[in-house]
Amino acid sequence: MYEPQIMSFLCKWCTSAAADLAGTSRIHYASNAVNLRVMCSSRVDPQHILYSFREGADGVFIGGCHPGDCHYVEGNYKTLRRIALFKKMLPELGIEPQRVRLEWISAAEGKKYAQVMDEFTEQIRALGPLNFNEKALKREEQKNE
Amino acid sequence: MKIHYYPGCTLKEKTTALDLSTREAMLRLDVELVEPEGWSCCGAEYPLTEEKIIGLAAPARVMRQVRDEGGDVLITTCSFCYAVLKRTNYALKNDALKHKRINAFLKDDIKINPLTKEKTTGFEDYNGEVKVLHLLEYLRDYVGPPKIKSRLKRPFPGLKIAPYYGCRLLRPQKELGLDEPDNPHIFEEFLELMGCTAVDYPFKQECCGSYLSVSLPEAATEASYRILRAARMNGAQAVAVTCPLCFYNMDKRQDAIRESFLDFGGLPVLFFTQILAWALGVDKSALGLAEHAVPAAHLFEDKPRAEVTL
Amino acid sequence: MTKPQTKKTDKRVGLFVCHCGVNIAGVVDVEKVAQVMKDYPGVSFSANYVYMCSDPGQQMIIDTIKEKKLDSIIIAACSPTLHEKTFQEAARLAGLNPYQIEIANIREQDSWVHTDKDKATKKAIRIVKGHVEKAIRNESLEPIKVDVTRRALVIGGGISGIQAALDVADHGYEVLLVEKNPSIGGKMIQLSETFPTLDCSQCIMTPKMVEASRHPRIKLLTYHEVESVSGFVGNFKVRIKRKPRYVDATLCNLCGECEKVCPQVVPDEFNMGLSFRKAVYLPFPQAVPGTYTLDAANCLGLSPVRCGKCKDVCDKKAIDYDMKEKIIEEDVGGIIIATGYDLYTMQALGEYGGEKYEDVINGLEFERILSASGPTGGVIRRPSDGQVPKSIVFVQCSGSRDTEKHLPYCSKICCMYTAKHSMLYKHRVPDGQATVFYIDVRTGGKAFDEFYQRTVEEDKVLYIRGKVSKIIKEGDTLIVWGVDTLTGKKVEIEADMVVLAMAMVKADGVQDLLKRLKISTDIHGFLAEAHPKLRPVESLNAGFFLAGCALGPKDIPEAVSQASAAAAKIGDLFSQKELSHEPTVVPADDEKCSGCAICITMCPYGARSMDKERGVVVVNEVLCEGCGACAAACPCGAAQQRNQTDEQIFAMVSAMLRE
Amino acid sequence: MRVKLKAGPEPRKFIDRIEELSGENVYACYQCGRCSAGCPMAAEMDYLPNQIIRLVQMGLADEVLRSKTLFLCASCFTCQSRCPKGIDLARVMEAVRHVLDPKGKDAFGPNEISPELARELPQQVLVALFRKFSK
Repeated sequence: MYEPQIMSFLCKWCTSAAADLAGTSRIHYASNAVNLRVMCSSRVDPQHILYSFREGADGVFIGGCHPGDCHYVEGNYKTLRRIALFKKMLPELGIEPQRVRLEWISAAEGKKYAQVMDEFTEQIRALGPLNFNEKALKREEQKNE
Repeated sequence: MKIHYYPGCTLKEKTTALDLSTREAMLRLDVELVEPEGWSCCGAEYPLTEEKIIGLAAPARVMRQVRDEGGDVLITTCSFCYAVLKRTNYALKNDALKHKRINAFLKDDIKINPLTKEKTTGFEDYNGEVKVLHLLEYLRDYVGPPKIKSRLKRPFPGLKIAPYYGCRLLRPQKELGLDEPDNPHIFEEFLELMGCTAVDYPFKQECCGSYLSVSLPEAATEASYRILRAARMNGAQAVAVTCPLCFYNMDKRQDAIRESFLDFGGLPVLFFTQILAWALGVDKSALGLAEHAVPAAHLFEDKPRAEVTL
Repeated sequence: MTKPQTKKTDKRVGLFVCHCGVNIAGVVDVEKVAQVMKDYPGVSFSANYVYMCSDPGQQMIIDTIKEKKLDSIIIAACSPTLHEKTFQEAARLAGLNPYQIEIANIREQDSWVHTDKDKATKKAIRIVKGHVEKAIRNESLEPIKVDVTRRALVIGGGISGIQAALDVADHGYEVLLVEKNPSIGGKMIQLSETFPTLDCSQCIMTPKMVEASRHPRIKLLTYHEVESVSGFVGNFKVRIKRKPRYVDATLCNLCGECEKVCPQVVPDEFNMGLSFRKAVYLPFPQAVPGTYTLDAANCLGLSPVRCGKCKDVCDKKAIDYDMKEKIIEEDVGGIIIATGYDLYTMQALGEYGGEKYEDVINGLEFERILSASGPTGGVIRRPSDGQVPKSIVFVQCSGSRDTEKHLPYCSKICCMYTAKHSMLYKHRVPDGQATVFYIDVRTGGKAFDEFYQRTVEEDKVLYIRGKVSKIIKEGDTLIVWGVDTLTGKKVEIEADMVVLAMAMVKADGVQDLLKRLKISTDIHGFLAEAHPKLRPVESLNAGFFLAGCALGPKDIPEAVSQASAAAAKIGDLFSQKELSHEPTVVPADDEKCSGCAICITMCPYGARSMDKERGVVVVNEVLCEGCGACAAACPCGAAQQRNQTDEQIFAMVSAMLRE
Repeated sequence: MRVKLKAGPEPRKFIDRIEELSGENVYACYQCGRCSAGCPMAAEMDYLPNQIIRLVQMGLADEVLRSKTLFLCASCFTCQSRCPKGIDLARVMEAVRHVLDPKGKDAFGPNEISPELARELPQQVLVALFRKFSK
């Protein structure tokens, strides 16, 4: 079976804590994602996401605190705006916007975190491999022709 | 100016006083009321369960007709019609599923021209484009108090009128949005504009018993009695209503009320449009005062204000 | 997109993989992880051990750092929230900078959530590789140090503010107590007797007020308002507006002659509008400071030509029509916000007629009627005609617990004060009928339920379980439409007076101030605590502490406890020689900064500003909390978060994704 | 009087059906009784509006379906407008009426109106009444 690669950026205060809670609660879920902990979801630059795709990710997940719960007052609103705009750009690059997912998962929502991980993994599995570099190459070729 | 107007069944047959006075009054304000072609009954009661969603088709069809005739506003006076039309419109605008299901019903409509026998099909979806307004709202927001004031020929100095809202004008607030259900003003403001004194009493938004006057007359009798009594206790000389059913319960059935409650001395019930029409100078004979069970004609005796001032 | 340089580093990185008994080793092949990583570029040492956090485990780390001369270490173990501090401490003992420690979470986020050993091991290797790349690029950092101004500001002079100010002052620090009204005292001084002990509120409150005014370390600023606060924890600059009182408090001897001659009569706020005062007035007899205030909004005109009567009669020449508004600036190190609450407006509940019917009043109005110093001298009389009411209906949850139109929360104290109200009424009008409509009676508190039971059993107050729908008036009598849900009967009760236990809401007029201070509030406008359980009197904004009903409805002892707790937190702050601040902030690189100022708009703390002369952004690192929102927004790469630079993130991503 | 509360899915089915038909969450009700306190028809009812909700919450379908209250509700929405939880009781009443035996007798049918009365009544009353109380 095709195993997609997922890069996760998790905010330290909520979603990473939720991932820890899923652990202490021993909730099993798909192992396709590797997590990179950031202080706030607003630290995630669209460049980081694009870079992840280039480095072989088939999907990128960003987890932050629920609106109103941001440790840094309103970082998650910035993330929301940024990611929403960024997703509009993705089709131009030949990337399905569904490959990027932003979720608010609080420190108490270990179960939700596990569910979202399973769900997102299946979603990416259904989309198939991204082959970002091959696609980019092909586009270059077409341009040259 | 021509504006779409939905009289509803009752006004056409039984409560012509409301219809006539509305038309006459509006003419004095330069508004000609036109009915949407081929309108049907609105259904009187807004269906409250998903199972009865078909009930929304008739009012939706009326509003679609208004839109297709180029109208953007539809006014009504009957509270029942108002509630059904406005709530249907709200549902079509805010509930995607209802929008889909109702338009699925309406899609198969066939309209036949009675003269040419020509068939029209393939109507466009109705999306709640028409604004449904109660006449009170139209007067306040579209005609405006300054214009109305300038046309008044016979205001009612000092006449004490108790405005009666009942249920259908105010509730549910989210869908109707006419006024605060427990602190309404629009009717009072209208009456003050007419030169009357609006009587404040605690029963203005209580139910008159509605259709229970048929299935359980005693209950409606008591409900209506409590309203009339409170209005009288607070000094009202008449109650003003907007709804033919409230009128029926409080005017036509006032004899029954008096039989059950011997302390009650009687109180005339008026349509707000009769007050409007009279104040604007409409002839008394066009007010339909003969329809009243409780005599009300004596309230329309004021000397006309000198017409030369206009 | 910048590609990370495969940094040629001579840094020596060590890796310690923990088994955590079978917790990790049962799923992840820890030996393999350590083995594979041995050959990873930059890794100088790699080992695994059964319990890294145990004493021998820590000793092993310390010894290895020294022996192998490691510059940076990675502990692959449990979540950093558990043992990051432990390992940082161990590394510090070995002479390593704590910011050179990386924790790779292979337990909570790997071995505990996956069952396939092969996959879990592969995932562990990816995680560890990522952290190695980060560690290679980690800088040694030192906490940022700042001085502390040992002087506190307390905003709000109610019981919470007074208590907080007294406690801070008793700790030995100076305090500024700012109150917007002419006197301190807040809502508590308006109360009659307090539940469940029935001590007289004024009797227990006035000594505190006097103490606050006489304390050598408390500077009382009544009739003042905080305008703005700048700076940061330990070093705030506060701008405070002095509102003109038009009476010199130091000269006024309370003779009251001015009041006698003043022709302007206005409703008295202290008595909730149930009586009248003059435009020049003493808010209440025990007011602190004891001075008259001239209320300019109601004065006939601040000029001897217009009226001038008060000025004429003042022997002490205390009245000064030329007094002007003034802004004063003060330096403080910590701030306590205790701005209190207000009652929900009765206008919002049209069906109860509170705005229309004079005898439908709120709980605070009834407190004034009960109070010996109130408008009726403590005799219970109704506002409309001064008659002693023979029947009072009390309506609990007026506006509270209503998710649909009003406030969804429980106002917490109404059950108790309604019991008190009905009890006091029965004490004073023994033949009167007291009826309470309630949904639930909530009496969690010391001696609370006993008090409530006494109200019912001894004072024979009729409690009816049901919510009132409407109140109407017939003649002089109010009729309350309720229900007794216990018998299933709709009830109508005649009442001479109705007391509504109105919901408690955010204080009127402080929301703007809070916005200016960037103090976060909850959706109801109450102050938001840093953590609802573990940091209940702290704001998320460092240096701000919270107390009293500004945080949400509560009773007096709870407000006082919070005030003392907030004061203790101030003491905690002021007892430090200097403050440390996390150094993982986001500086701006002069060389790269284009001066676009996007990062300034991203910063919620005002840490970034424009150096207009040089056209670049400068950062006050003490204010930066290190969220990194600016770093993500910077188009030039000039804003790089320390130890989480873009380069580090790119390198981690590459290492984590590549096989 | 004693009722036996059934365990298992049976009572739940009735509750689910009412919630589905009405679109209202009957469990949102915390039984303050405000609906009953303001109901203009409460005096005539065997069960007060809040008790109808309570019976639905408990899954006591038979009790609810036998209640006279269902045919006393005039859909005046007074309860809805003051309910602290925003429950539209008129919808719940309508849902329960819908659940009543669909083939059963009309609660109120055309035969119960004399021709003289019919001539006098406003049309809307008849339409509304039959919509509410007949099959």
